[in-house]
Amino acid sequence: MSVPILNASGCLDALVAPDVARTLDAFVTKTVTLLPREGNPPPRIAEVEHGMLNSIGLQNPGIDAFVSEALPALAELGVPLWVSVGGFSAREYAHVCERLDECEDVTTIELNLSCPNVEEAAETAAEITRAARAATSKPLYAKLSPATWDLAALARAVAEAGADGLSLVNTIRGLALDPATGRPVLARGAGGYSGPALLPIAAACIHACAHAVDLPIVGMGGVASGADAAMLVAAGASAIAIGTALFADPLAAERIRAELASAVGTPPAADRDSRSLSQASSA
Amino acid sequence: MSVPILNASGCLDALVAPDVARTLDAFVTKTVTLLPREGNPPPRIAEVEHGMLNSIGLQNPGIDAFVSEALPALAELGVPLWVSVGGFSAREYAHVCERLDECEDVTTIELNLSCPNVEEAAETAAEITRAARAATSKPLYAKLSPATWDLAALARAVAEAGADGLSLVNTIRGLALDPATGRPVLARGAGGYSGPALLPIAAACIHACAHAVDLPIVGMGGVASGADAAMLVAAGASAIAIGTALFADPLAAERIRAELASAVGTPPAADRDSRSLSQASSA
Amino acid sequence: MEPVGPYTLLCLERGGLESGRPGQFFMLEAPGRLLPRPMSLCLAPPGELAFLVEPIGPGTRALCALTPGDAIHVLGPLGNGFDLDVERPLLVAGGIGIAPMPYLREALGGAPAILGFRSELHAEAACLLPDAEVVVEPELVTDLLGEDPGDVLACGPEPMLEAVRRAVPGAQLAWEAPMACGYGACFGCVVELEGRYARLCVEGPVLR
Amino acid sequence: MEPVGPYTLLCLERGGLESGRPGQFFMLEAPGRLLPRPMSLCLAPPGELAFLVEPIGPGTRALCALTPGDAIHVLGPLGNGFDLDVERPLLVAGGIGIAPMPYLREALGGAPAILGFRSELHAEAACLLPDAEVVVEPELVTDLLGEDPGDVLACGPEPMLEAVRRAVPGAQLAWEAPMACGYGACFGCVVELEGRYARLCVEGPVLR
Ligand SMILES: Cc1cc2nc3c(=O)[nH]c(=O)nc-3n(C[C@H](O)[C@H](O)[C@H](O)COP(=O)(O)OP(=O)(O)OC[C@H]3O[C@@H](n4cnc5c(N)ncnc54)[C@H](O)[C@@H]3O)c2cc1C
Ligand SMILES: Cc1cc2nc3c(=O)[nH]c(=O)nc-3n(C[C@H](O)[C@H](O)[C@H](O)COP(=O)(O)OP(=O)(O)OC[C@H]3O[C@@H](n4cnc5c(N)ncnc54)[C@H](O)[C@@H]3O)c2cc1C
Ligand SMILES: Cc1cc2nc3c(=O)[nH]c(=O)nc-3n(C[C@H](O)[C@H](O)[C@H](O)COP(=O)(O)O)c2cc1C
Ligand SMILES: Cc1cc2nc3c(=O)[nH]c(=O)nc-3n(C[C@H](O)[C@H](O)[C@H](O)COP(=O)(O)O)c2cc1C
Ligand code: FES
Ligand code: FES
Repeated sequence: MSVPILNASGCLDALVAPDVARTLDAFVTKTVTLLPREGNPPPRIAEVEHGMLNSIGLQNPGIDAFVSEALPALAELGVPLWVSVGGFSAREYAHVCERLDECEDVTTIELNLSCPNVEEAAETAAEITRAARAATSKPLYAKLSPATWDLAALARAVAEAGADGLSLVNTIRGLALDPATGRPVLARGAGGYSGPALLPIAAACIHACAHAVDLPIVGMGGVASGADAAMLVAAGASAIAIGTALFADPLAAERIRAELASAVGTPPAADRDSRSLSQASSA
Repeated sequence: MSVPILNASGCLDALVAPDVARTLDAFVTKTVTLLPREGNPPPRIAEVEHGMLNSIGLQNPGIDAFVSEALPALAELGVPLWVSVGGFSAREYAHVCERLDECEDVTTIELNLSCPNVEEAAETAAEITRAARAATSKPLYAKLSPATWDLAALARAVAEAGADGLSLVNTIRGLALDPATGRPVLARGAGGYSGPALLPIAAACIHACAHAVDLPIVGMGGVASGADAAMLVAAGASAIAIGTALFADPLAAERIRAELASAVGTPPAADRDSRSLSQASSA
Repeated sequence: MEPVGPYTLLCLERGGLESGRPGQFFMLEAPGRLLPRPMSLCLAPPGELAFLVEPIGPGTRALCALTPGDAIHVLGPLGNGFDLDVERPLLVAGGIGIAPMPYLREALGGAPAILGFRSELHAEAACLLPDAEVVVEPELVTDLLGEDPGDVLACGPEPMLEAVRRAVPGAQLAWEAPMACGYGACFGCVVELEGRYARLCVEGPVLR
Repeated sequence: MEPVGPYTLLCLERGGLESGRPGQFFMLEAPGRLLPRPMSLCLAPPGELAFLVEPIGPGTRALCALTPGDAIHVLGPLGNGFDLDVERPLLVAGGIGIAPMPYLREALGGAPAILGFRSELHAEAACLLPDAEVVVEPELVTDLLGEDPGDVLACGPEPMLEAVRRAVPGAQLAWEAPMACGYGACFGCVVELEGRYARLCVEGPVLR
């Protein structure tokens, strides 16, 4: 099975780890907003039993610095470039898309319509997609949240508004409390829940949308093995993005690609390329 | 810590397992609808890595048979009785609530506004709550879905419509595919995802609603230990319901009550009262 | 822990548990898995309960990987077993369907048996039921039933049970279904029975 | 695997890994946990990498429970270590902050050290740094710094590092923060640095 493998937005910095970025069929940037953002105060991450929580809060340099500083360096990687775009109003999304529309090196724009860690725009996902559509002729992927009662209807609405594809799914809101104090572990309170626990949720979302609209789908949420990736492909994804799994294994994309190619659905744990106590080596 | 412990709706049949029901501070029935329902075809359940999926589809005898046959038998258990009510329109909910309003043995009505396994009513949760409110003076708990973008707003709406409490959370839609065939394991396709993976999601929902409305909250979703229960209480729940954990351990309520009382947040695995290979015994 | 052909015989100390009626089952904790797994009682030596387990997935593999001294949760006996009030019992089993037969034969004070397996390796499990007639695919147990097989008590894969039912309409058949709880709590294990969905763990697993 | 007071010294075969500069860290897979855990290199004997681990939570407990022959993923060396170009080095460590010091002292060709611990049991770890001055709470490492402590290189709990910074403004300090990736991917490990949030794994862990 040959399926394009991307990183999930916010889960890789290609400029710090170019070798990792080169293992991907396309690199997706962390979400870029109109203005620079420092993001949320730490602690921003917490491991929970079956996944992790994050409340990064879209820390990014803003579209101006992104275009003038990051983009030229990213272009040199020789990896197709997707830019994730966020905002706090349809106008902001449109402004950022307009800027990116002029950038030759950007192959695709992913609209982050679903970050659980910031206040959201008042407009609907479809309205934002429509505004972005008017601002750029680049391929537009709408990234949606699993915390949506009728996701198929939302998928139809963003398709109607001009999306060329869907990215499914973003994190879902989760909370961890310190057992000793009863207070949230993350400074912001709740965060976005990602990792293994998300896989069946992602599969259901992809399945529902694949039946509702005729758009390509980048599937993500808890993918850590070829078997996981194959599951999302069977659910209807035509490409796979890897997020949380990259933290423990920067070479996850290559490993998962190999596992998919060998097409044997072995369970994740058995697939791990690991080092013995008597043989540590760098990943 | 002394917290009332209930079963989660659909996760215990008190007539088949009366001793288990007597371990609870209140017994919650499986959701009852106006007309009898056979439910969805099997397979209806599947274990996944961090939880399980079900697509029971509200199999129940309908309100008439429930009131004439099940209710008298349930009343004899001597356990406070909550009846979960479902429907396919606000009128149906109201009809069922009206019938239950006459039943002395029913202490509380829980409105299941969030079953992922059946087609839902066209009305909003608030409209259904309002119709139910008009039909009964019994305490009304609104059971909501975590697949809701702005759950705090929904909580305010059902509070406004007359709900006396909230039950948080129902399952979230999940899908498992057979790796060999790529086809859904459950006959209906997707199902409701419950169990450990749900805990941080439930905590976030409870936390958000506890800050939004001044209503008591029955917390549920992945609770399997005293530490899990304490987490949902810290998030804002005033009572706890146990679902999936009852399947592996029918005495989970007593165990969790004891763990809460000893107030030491030990991890679930260590808490299990288990039998050694050289000492099997009935739970 | 004893291999029996490709299966594993798992012996647990009985503690306070009853052994129940043949055909009843127990829910066994499968270490590392969320849900317990239903297993028919295979043998009930004094002070013990023994289960024959076929490792076909994560739960049964975890059970087969138990080592002496390990502790697991056990719940049971559950469900309705075989009706032992029969005149001319004939035990019929396919594959892992042999599991309840040793305990059943003991309770009946002996009975003839026909066993079917999909390979010679699987057929090694026939040692649990000495003197049984054994067939290996492509031969089928139903090929040996004959005209008047008597009171058939059967356990095995669905197609086998369907074939036995066609051949012997009154046979007692022990069915399987995925189960989450085993004690009527989840409504997950339903089978169609006279036009309605019945919980196999409550109304079965032995059905006529 | 060797206990050192309440800590465990974990020795891994080095394979193809570099040992890096003192103060750099490695991400170690913690068996059974989703995310790896950052650990400073403690010692680099030929062919090995040794880490000193304090079991304070699920990840560090899993690491301390490793047994010889177990295999774990290791990524590193990562981050920025200590600047070794100093004239009068003085090592200052509190608690598990002793971890990077043995390798640091070796790289410096020796240096005086002040170690603080919260109990006599913890202080047993001082054996990793012979000849160091050792204080146990309520006495604090800063009590021993004196007027002109030289070029301080420190590692320890946040309050200790803050106190050292106040006492010795130019000190090199090795900080900690929860890390998901350790290589700049997640933006989870930020600390406030000159009014902005900087990734500690990229710009640290050693900061001035
Ligand atoms: C009343 C009863 C008694 C049983 N007694 C025994 C016994 O004595 N020995 C024994 O080895 N097994 C017995 N089983 C079957 C056993 O419970 C299942 O094989 C086991 O639950 C599978 O779990 P798993 O995690 O290993 O595999 P899973 O991953 O759950 O399943 C592997 C494959 O088997 C299928 N499957 C799973 N459960 C069942 C089922 N119950 N029926 C049919 N197909 C299924 C799945 O669809 C999948 O394709 C019994 C089942 C029931 C209901
Ligand atoms: C660059 C770096 C180098 C490190 N070197 C070592 C080392 O050599 N030896 C060693 O034992 N530890 C070291 N640590 C700390 C170690 O990584 C953490 O103790 C570990 O990740 C905790 O994981 P856990 O699952 O055991 O506990 P958790 O459950 O994650 O944490 C237990 C408690 O410690 C707190 N905590 C978790 N991580 C950190 C952290 N990084 N800083 C401060 N508090 C934290 C949590 O909030 C919680 O209260 C280092 C950390 C960093 C960032
Ligand atoms: C630390 C972290 C930061 C993330 N940042 C972003 C982001 O900036 N924009 C975005 O669209 N999604 C972001 N996500 C969500 C991921 O892109 C992905 O949708 C989600 O994590 C599910 O995939 P996974 O389970 O493989 O991680 C982030 C996730 C994590 C864990
Ligand atoms: C098998 C099964 C059946 C369920 N049936 C119902 C139901 O009839 N009505 C309802 O409101 N919730 C139903 N639920 C949802 C539970 O009440 C509960 O909200 C959910 O499972 C989360 O809790 P848990 O993780 O402890 O199981 C069902 C859940 C399961 C697993
Ligand atoms: S297995 Fe739960 S009702 Fe039968
Ligand atoms: S730990 Fe991920 S960016 Fe530093």
